[in-house]
Amino acid sequence: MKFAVIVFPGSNCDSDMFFAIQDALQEEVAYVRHDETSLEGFDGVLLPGGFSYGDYLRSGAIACFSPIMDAVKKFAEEGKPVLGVCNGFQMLLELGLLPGAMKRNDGLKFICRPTELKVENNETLFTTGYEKGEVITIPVAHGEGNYECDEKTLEALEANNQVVFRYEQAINGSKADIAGITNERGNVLGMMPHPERAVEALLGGDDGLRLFQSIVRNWRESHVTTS
Amino acid sequence: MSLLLEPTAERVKEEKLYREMGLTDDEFAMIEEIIGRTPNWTETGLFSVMWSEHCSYKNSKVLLKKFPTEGERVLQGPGEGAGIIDIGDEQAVVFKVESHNHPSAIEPYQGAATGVGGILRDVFSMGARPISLLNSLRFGELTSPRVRYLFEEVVAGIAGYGNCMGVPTVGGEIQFDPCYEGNPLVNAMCVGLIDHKDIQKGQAKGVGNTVMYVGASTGRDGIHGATFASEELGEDSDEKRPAVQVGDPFMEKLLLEACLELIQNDALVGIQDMGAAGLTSSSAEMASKAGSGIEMNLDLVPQREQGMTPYEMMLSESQERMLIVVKKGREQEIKEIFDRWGLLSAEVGHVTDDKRLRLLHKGEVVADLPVDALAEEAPVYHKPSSVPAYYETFQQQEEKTPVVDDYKETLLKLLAQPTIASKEWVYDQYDYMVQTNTVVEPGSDAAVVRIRGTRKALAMTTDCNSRYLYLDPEVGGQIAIAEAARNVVCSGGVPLGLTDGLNYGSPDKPEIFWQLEKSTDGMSEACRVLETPVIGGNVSLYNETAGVAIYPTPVIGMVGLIEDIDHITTQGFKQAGDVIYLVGE
Amino acid sequence: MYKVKVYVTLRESVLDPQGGAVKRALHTMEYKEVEEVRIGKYMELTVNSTDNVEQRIDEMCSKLLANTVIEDYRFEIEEVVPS
Amino acid sequence: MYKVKVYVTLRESVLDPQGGAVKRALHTMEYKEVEEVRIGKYMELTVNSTDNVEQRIDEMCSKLLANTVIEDYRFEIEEVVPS
Ligand SMILES: Nc1ncnc2c1ncn2[C@@H]1O[C@H](COP(=O)(O)OP(=O)(O)O)[C@@H](O)[C@H]1O
Repeated sequence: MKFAVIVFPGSNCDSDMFFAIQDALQEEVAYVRHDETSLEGFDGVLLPGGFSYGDYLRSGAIACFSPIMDAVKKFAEEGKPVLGVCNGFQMLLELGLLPGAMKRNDGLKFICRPTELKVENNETLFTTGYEKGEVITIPVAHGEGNYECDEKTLEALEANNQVVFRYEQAINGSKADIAGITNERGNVLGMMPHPERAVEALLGGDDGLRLFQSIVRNWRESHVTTS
Repeated sequence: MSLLLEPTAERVKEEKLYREMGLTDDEFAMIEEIIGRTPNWTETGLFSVMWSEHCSYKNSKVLLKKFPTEGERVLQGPGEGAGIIDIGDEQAVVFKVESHNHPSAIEPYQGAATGVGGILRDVFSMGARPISLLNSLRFGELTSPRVRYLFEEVVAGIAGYGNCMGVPTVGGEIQFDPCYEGNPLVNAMCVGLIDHKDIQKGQAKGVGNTVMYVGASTGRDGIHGATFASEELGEDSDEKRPAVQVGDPFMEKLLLEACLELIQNDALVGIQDMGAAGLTSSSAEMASKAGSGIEMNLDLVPQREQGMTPYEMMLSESQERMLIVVKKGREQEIKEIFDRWGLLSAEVGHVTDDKRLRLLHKGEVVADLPVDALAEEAPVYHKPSSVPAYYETFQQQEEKTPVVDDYKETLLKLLAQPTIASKEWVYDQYDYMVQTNTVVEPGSDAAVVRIRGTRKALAMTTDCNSRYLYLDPEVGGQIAIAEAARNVVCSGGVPLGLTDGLNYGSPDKPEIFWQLEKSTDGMSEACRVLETPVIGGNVSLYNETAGVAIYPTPVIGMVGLIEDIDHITTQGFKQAGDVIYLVGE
Repeated sequence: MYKVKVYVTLRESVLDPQGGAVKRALHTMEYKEVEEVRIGKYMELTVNSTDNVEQRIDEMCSKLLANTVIEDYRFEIEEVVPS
Repeated sequence: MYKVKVYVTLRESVLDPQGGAVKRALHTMEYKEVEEVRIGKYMELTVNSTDNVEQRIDEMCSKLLANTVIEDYRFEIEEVVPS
């Protein structure tokens, strides 16, 4: 399986994502610059964390107008896996590929710490490697992770099982403690915690690795059956 | 200070306008003698910043000479943007500490943020990729609202800049004491990793080569920041501030990536960050180090504001800028690199052989000065020193052992001291994990960052107990070094070398100069004994408010090598039943 | 030449963490009369154009300057005669 | 009851990195007519008071709402009749 890590001006978790795929997951991965226009040949797209365009105006807002984004949208529409982490999640919201918006953390401060998450849905192509209800530890590092949406949207998210991860403890004011959601179809996941930072015991834990392994396993299965 | 009203050379001299820029009568006379005429307004400005303590170390040079700066592994000692130490396998570690005390007292968020930005540029202008940041902070007591404001904003500023850059802030230290009430200390340290082949120098070599300006455009920010940093904070500090520099970490992130790409191009001859004293120090120092001269046309300098004078352009401290020298004829290639990163680049001048810094503006020569006089020939002072009365009194006091009745209560009281209490509130705001190499996080003795692709790791720490230094500068200086070394050793590392940030009061007072002398004696001695060379540092003097100096605060930033990640040790007790040893005296 | 002032505010139904914090701070400073604080953005654009100014500004706002999922915007356009 | 609108803007010679980034983004979106963007804050305060409204708002601005080292502020006070 071949992953694309999209690099925007100001991305800074791009190489962390790259190494997680290359070294821990041991799959193929390449950087794709924001000013490219094609995702030909890739099987999965990763929107990394960081501060694209300095997070000026609103996190992830300016990045949405990058040339590569048309290809990302198309990729998502084709049902292929797209994962946005932190700033990548913010971009998915700004792009409208996921519902809702991000506000500043309710404590108004940046927070960086390992965080416990509950796996709410283990039937997405990103989470089959987890148990339903399992509590995993994945670090967060963000200043704007306070998820906001209206009641109707929230009801729909819950009804369709689109809430994939929830914080065990409220950390940033996020509505319904939402840490990660998918689109209706289930092929686009946005999450604030950084699974790519949790792929090695040396760095404090590897609970994030199973997320990437799930993507690969599900991709292989669907490609064995279709071919 | 607008162009129309710019005073003539005669007025600068007769009305002693140079004094406002921080030059003394004697220094002005020296300048006249060196250049054989009276300097004009712009030229006086160039001298005033280059001869400030911040750039020239005129008061501290005699002391810095004492430090051992050599060692088998030292590839670059003091003298460049940052020092470099070999760690084997054709790799090296680059590090330096820098102070941003005065700007942080005025505008704590931006002061701290631009302090981080400056030290990052010092490191990546050497060709290194920054792999971690540390800091050392001093504030008054948290009971004062102003101090709480400074504390919160400084921490937010450090986080704001470092997090956006994607360089983990892995360590630091904080002390609260009334002596820092009006004059907080904000020292930032950056550690970078470099391949030997990529090491760059800030030199303007090769007559005819092109001088290029890259990065952000120039505005009227922080004009006279370097002189400001070398003066005591007074009542009128508020008025003295011109435009406070505002950092743009996003721009710096692009500059970092562009510069690291640039160093792989053999058209690059030299590169230097425009730090304090901006264009002036970068151009004069690059030429002086190479034994060459530079001619620049200021009309070509990218400007953010209209009608900037040569004086303003040369002294601006706008952030996120670099001066580079490239081989003649290769400018286009270089420009393309910066274009791709969405950054400005402009050809502003060329290297000459006459060892002069010549500046043109609107078709006229507005400054023409010998570069060595600017960069090297600043006066060196050996200020008088005398033993302070307080020290004599302390020495005569009898030893006293405190009596503790209730150990639990005393322990809890100690732990409740802000200086001792957990600093989680602070480092929770720092992204200490980005780059996914942080093995030991903030909160242990030294932070440990592994070197990807090897078994090695680096241990790093900042330390200084200024109360000890106040009580006995010489012993306190030794203790500061020893503490840093112990922290490195406890983490499994062998100390490689250190950088120091010397924060003191006014050297014009004999008692303060004595503190400087004694503490640097103590530090030098400890460095020699521990075979840990000083590979760079920073001096910040005049840290006083209303005539009262801070405690002598020489911040030590030390880096150690851990040969194998299996050797990493952390602070906490591991399991019940383990034996506890007390080692040492 | 036009000077455009753009006001971006959080929708009424959306909780404003920053506004809440500022209100609490004002109360500790004894400005108890402050009942509510809402914080938004104020942008000044200098625009050099002739046609469709209003429509184009509206587009800029809805596409980029505001996130209409949680924010409202309004703007004022003033013509400036260069001096 | 008063509704107070506070505008906080960066001082003229102070760098506005945010405004610069937004301007560049608008240019890539083909809104080339935008020559400058400066981004500030817009706050709405609801104040329940009788005396000294103007003076007290001015104090709040200079002490908390604006950072006068790098920012300027101005405000408008409107009386609202509770309905
Ligand atoms: N306290 C110090 N101890 C050792 N070296 C120092 C100290 N202060 C300054 N230096 C060294 O002197 C050299 C000249 O500094 P300079 O280039 O003026 O630095 P800066 O980047 O602070 O402007 C630097 O290499 C710096 O590391």
